[in-house]
Amino acid sequence: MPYTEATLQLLSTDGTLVESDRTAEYRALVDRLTDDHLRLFYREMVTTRRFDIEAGNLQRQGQLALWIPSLGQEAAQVGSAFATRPQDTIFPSYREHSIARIRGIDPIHIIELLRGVTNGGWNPNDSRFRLYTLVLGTQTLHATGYAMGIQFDGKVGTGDQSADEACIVYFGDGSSSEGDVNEALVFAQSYQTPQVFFLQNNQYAISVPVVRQSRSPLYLRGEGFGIESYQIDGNDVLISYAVTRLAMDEARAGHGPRFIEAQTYRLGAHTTSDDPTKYRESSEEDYWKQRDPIARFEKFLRFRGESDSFFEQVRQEGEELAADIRRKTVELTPPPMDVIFDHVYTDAHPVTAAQKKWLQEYEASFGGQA
Amino acid sequence: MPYTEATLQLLSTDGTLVESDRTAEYRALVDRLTDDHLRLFYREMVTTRRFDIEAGNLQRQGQLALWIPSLGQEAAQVGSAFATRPQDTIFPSYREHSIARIRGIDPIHIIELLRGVTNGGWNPNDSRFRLYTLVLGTQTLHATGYAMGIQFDGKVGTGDQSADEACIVYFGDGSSSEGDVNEALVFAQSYQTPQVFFLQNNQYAISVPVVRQSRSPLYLRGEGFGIESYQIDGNDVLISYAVTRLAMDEARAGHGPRFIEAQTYRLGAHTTSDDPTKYRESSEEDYWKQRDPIARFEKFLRFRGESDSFFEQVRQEGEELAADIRRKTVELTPPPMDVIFDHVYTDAHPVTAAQKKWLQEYEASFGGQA
Amino acid sequence: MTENLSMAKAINLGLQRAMREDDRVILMGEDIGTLGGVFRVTEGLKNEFGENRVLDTPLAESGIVGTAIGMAMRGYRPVCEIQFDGFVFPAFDQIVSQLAKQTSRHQGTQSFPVVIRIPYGGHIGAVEHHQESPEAYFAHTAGLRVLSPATPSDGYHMIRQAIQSNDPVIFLEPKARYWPKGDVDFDATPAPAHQSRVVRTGTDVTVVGHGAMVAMLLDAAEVAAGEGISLEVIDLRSLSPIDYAPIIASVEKTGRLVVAQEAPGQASVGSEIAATVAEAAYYFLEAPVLRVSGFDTPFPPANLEGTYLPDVDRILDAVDRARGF
Amino acid sequence: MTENLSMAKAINLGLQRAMREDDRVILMGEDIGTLGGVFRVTEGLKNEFGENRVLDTPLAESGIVGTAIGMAMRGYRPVCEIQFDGFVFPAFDQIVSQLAKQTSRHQGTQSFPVVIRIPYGGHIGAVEHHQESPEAYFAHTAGLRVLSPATPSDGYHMIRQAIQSNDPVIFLEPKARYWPKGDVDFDATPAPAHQSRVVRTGTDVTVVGHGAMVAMLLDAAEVAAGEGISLEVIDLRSLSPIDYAPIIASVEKTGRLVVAQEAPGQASVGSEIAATVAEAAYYFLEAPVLRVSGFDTPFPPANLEGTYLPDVDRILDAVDRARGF
Ligand SMILES: Cc1ncc(C[n+]2csc(CCOP(=O)(O)OP(=O)(O)O)c2C)c(N)n1
Ligand SMILES: Cc1ncc(C[n+]2csc(CCOP(=O)(O)OP(=O)(O)O)c2C)c(N)n1
Ligand SMILES: [Mg+2]
Ligand SMILES: [Mg+2]
Repeated sequence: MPYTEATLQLLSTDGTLVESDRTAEYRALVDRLTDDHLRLFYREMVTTRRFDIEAGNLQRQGQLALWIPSLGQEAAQVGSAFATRPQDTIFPSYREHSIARIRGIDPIHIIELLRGVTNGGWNPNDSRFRLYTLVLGTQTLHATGYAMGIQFDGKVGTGDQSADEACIVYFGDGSSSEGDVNEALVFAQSYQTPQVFFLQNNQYAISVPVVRQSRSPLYLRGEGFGIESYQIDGNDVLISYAVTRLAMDEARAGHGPRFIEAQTYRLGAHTTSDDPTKYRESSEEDYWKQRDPIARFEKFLRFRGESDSFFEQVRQEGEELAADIRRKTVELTPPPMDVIFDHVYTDAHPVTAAQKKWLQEYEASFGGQA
Repeated sequence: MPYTEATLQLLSTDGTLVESDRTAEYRALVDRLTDDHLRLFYREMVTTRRFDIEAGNLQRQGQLALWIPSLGQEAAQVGSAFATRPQDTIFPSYREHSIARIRGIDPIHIIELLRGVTNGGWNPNDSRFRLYTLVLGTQTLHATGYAMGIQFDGKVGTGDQSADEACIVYFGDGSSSEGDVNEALVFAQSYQTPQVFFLQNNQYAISVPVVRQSRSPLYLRGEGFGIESYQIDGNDVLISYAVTRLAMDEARAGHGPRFIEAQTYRLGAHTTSDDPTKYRESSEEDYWKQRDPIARFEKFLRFRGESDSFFEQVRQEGEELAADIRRKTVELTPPPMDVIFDHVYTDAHPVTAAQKKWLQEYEASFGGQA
Repeated sequence: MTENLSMAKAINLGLQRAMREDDRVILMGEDIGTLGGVFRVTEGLKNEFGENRVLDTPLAESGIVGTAIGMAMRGYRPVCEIQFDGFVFPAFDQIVSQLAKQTSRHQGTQSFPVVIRIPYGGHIGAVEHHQESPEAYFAHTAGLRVLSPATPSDGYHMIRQAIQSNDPVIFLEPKARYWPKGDVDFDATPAPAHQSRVVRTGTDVTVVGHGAMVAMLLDAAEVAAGEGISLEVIDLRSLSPIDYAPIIASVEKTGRLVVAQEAPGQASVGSEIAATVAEAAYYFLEAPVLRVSGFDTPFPPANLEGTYLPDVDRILDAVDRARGF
Repeated sequence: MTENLSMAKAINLGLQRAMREDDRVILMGEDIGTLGGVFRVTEGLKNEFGENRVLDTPLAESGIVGTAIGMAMRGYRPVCEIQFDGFVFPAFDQIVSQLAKQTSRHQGTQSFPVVIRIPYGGHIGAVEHHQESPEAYFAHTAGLRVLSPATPSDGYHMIRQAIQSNDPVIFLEPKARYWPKGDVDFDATPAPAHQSRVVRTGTDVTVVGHGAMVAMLLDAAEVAAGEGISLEVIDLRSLSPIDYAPIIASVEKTGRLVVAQEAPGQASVGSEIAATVAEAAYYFLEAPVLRVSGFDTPFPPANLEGTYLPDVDRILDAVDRARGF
């Protein structure tokens, strides 16, 4: 089982808070959250899941080439995302849909990426949510370099947490084996960058179980690089929030990088191209379904007295989001062909200019026949 | 200071044996060594150092393009090399001259490499000492793959240590930052390969002190990957022998990989192109000179009653080796131009064949004019 | 025996036969075991040969190729799968600095029969890094052989030849051709893998290409034939070395050559062919060698791949221009 | 002000000036700080600018380029040093899949002004991996610019232009030309970096090359002149994009072109030039474009580099062959 002695947890599977000395400082942070905060956590998890399901449907209906669901990983993502401050920069992998939304990105832009309309999708300097990165692990180095830039700017450790910055980078259990991730840990520890490494251990890299990447817990990897590391129950939105919150505060304060391994589970397929029945047992899926991050948090909120109408309202929001996405998706049009050439370089470039011109003239030459 | 609480040592700087519970099992191994063994350790260290000095001289006299000295690292190398069995395979970096000699390679072949006569130098299948590798860290993956091959062959964990095999790979503190080394650790732990990672931490990667690679001890890196790891006093030939010996035995027995960090020091320049006064203090060099692996072991042998005539004999052997190398070096001739083309491919290849023929005819066309 | 198969299945059977014939053949890669690979090319092989011969590796491409090199040193013949074209670059150092140079470095004491299979090329509407054609990088690298089958039959036979080769082989599998079926004669004696092949004879213009481009060239030849233009189509099959004899023989007849490829044109395999044929067939060419390539840009979003990749029209446009000289 | 300097010193001063003018310029690499780089190109800069602007990095090339990309995202202009040509490949994925594609991926929202300096090429008698010419890999990669100065003056000005460029630049420094001195006019207005340049006019045959090959071509021209043959020598300066106008203008005059490079010939920059000029100057060429390259083999042991690398004789042999058509 993925949970170890070291796994930090605040919210048990049945939705009750777990008391423990080891988690007292995290509990204190959570106790400071208002009802509105907690509702927000819930709302983001639920609406993202609804969005995810809709996107999967759209794919099956031929509207998308592919969909990459985040189903099951909502707590790890939503909790950690809310732990960042607006000035912090987020480097996602390719599954952090809820975080994109939290950072104000209309998820239609994610749809655009997976529909093949764009290779980017949004302005990462506006949202401080960088672009999705498909070559596994490469973004960890970008995050480290960015964090070094924060240091050059003197925006770390000034004592003013509202001005200081840090960044957080997401990657998977499979990706942790890539050389780049390890080099990012080396650089981060060497330069003591203001940065959190957030490993979503969803137990699989496509079909390959995490044990193939490592027979020992992955949070120890961070320790080995001399980085303070934590293993958390990634299906507990509260611990994800609290541990990330403290780690980001430490990073911002100039105390160097932190590493968090969130134990979670990819409840669905790797992508819509994937068939998980080929490589995993339904008993395992059942085990994890009982640990569903949303169900657990809903129980918690209900214990706290949250009303049916709230849950109904959130459900409704999810439906609206899904409808909105569906409408926007079918309205999407292919990009103009200039996208091939424009912005390949920032400065003028003779080859792309000439090829763009050639293509325009070539296409125009069909004008009469079309 | 590079030594930590964890550093294993048997022989103190003053040449006396250190008693400690923690090192008892290593001490037992050393106690089993005969006088002849110990003399061999000494002989290999001294003659290699003499060879190293001669090669440096040859470089200064224009006989070599470059020399890469192993000065100061003899104990780490000689001790660990004698810990292997003949059936084990050694993957060197580019500084393991004593190990090459122990594996029966005439060091003139190393000279050939650094003179630019060859890119290889010996038949690694004869010596089970693989070729020097200049792209840092890449050999760690080759060693892991080789060790996987040992597993496929069923030559591990049969209970017969005289038939089972393992391999050992050498790399530096700087190289430990390369992605490849970390991927090698991932594969090794994942497949539980029969293999020892031997990190010679000589405190520098050319001019860069090890603290730039890691602020925390490097043996912990191995631990983080779930590999049992040791830090040893790399200037103590006895602990190098003993810890490696046990680690190799464990590997051969099928108990998976081991990781050894040997704290040592590059007493001279990185290569003959390098000027260490640019980046390090003489006080630091003095500190390490007092920890010279050879002086220490000589004291130990003298305490044990080794006679002057032995030391004189070894000195003499060193002189002979130096003279032999000098003579062979000046006799070296450039390789035939066929070396450019032959063996680029194993099977026949039209392009190299045609280019070889072209060059032969082209060179022949100057025949009349020369 | 002859069967009508997809190339994916043909390569699967080629791998299976190679593994049955030689137990030193080891498959390794991401998701190739239990899952059978994301394109199912290794389906069933782990079941037949076990996890010591079909390795689901950790997720690290340099690790895959680097350990394969070590296995070759131990006498094995590893066949690595890189999941998609765009993911071969983390392994580039091990391929270029190690695999490609090892044989020469060892001067006859050790061979490196490592095959690296890479599904490549466009036409599948996929996201970034999943539609690239990286062959130029490998064709430029001495010490490698580079093959690309265009048909199920070549898929079956050439993967076996690649595995039998004692040299490192980059084996580029055109994704767009994984599923169309074709006849595979399992008992045929295949042509040597490095030979290019005339797949349609013609008299007016020679057109050459490889991988998925071959089917496109054949389509173009069909359209051209309707317009009374006769194209001779050559399937390169081997991108390094390139077998120029049939190309030059063809150009001696047609006087005109168009080279088509999906990869960006600059410093590419297409450049190499154009330069070499312009020199070798200097007295026969009646027009410059024209090249049709992907544009010199990153592979665009999938919606634009039809515009980015050479198609029948762009090939025929070049044919027309060649005829215009 | 004009000074007589080595290229190593000229680039050093170019870096210094760039860093003084723009404090977002950051140098990073192995041994570039305290030591000043193994070729001393960054000597003194850490002293002047401090360790936050001249970074001795951990020993990891992918890490260097990957973090440089992140710094660029933060608005910095990193200049990375790769210690030797043969050690750029561990960074290849970050260069090809990330750096080269980021600008396009960002569609105008972010520039990537990252310079990667690489000492390259042979003639220094060094061990394996220290004498290579990897330019084809970069010239093939859309999204990169590739520059190579051949003189101290270009060293000084082109490194500044590379840093000023808002695009990723692979800056190839010919090691063989690090030490010969030449005049550098610090106040001159340099030609745009992407322009090729006629460095010796002639009438019989055009010869083009880059980096260390330019001096070789000039030597060849001198020898040829003694034999009554007039060579026009062109220094490419930019390998991507290539500025063909002066080359084609020259070929229109001479009718003959020889392209020389140290790199292996297959699918190389030389192939690209030969193919393009054969097409663009079709009506003017009186002979095929001939290429003189390193052989298609790994770089041999240093004792054989004189045989491996194109030299004056091999260039003149090609010139003779071109004239023979
Ligand atoms: C360098 C690289 N290799 C392979 C792939 C293909 N691939 C895409 S996702 C994936 C599995 C990733 O697993 P993990 O890092 O655990 O992330 P998860 O998908 O589980 O979130 C693979 C192999 C890739 N995108 N990049
Ligand atoms: C991939 C790579 N990058 C850079 C170099 C250049 N280089 C040669 S030795 C060296 C330092 C190596 O340091 P370390 O690993 O500690 O080994 P040591 O030389 O100290 O034995 C460097 C940077 C190289 N050979 N390979
Ligand atoms: Mg995963
Ligand atoms: Mg070192």
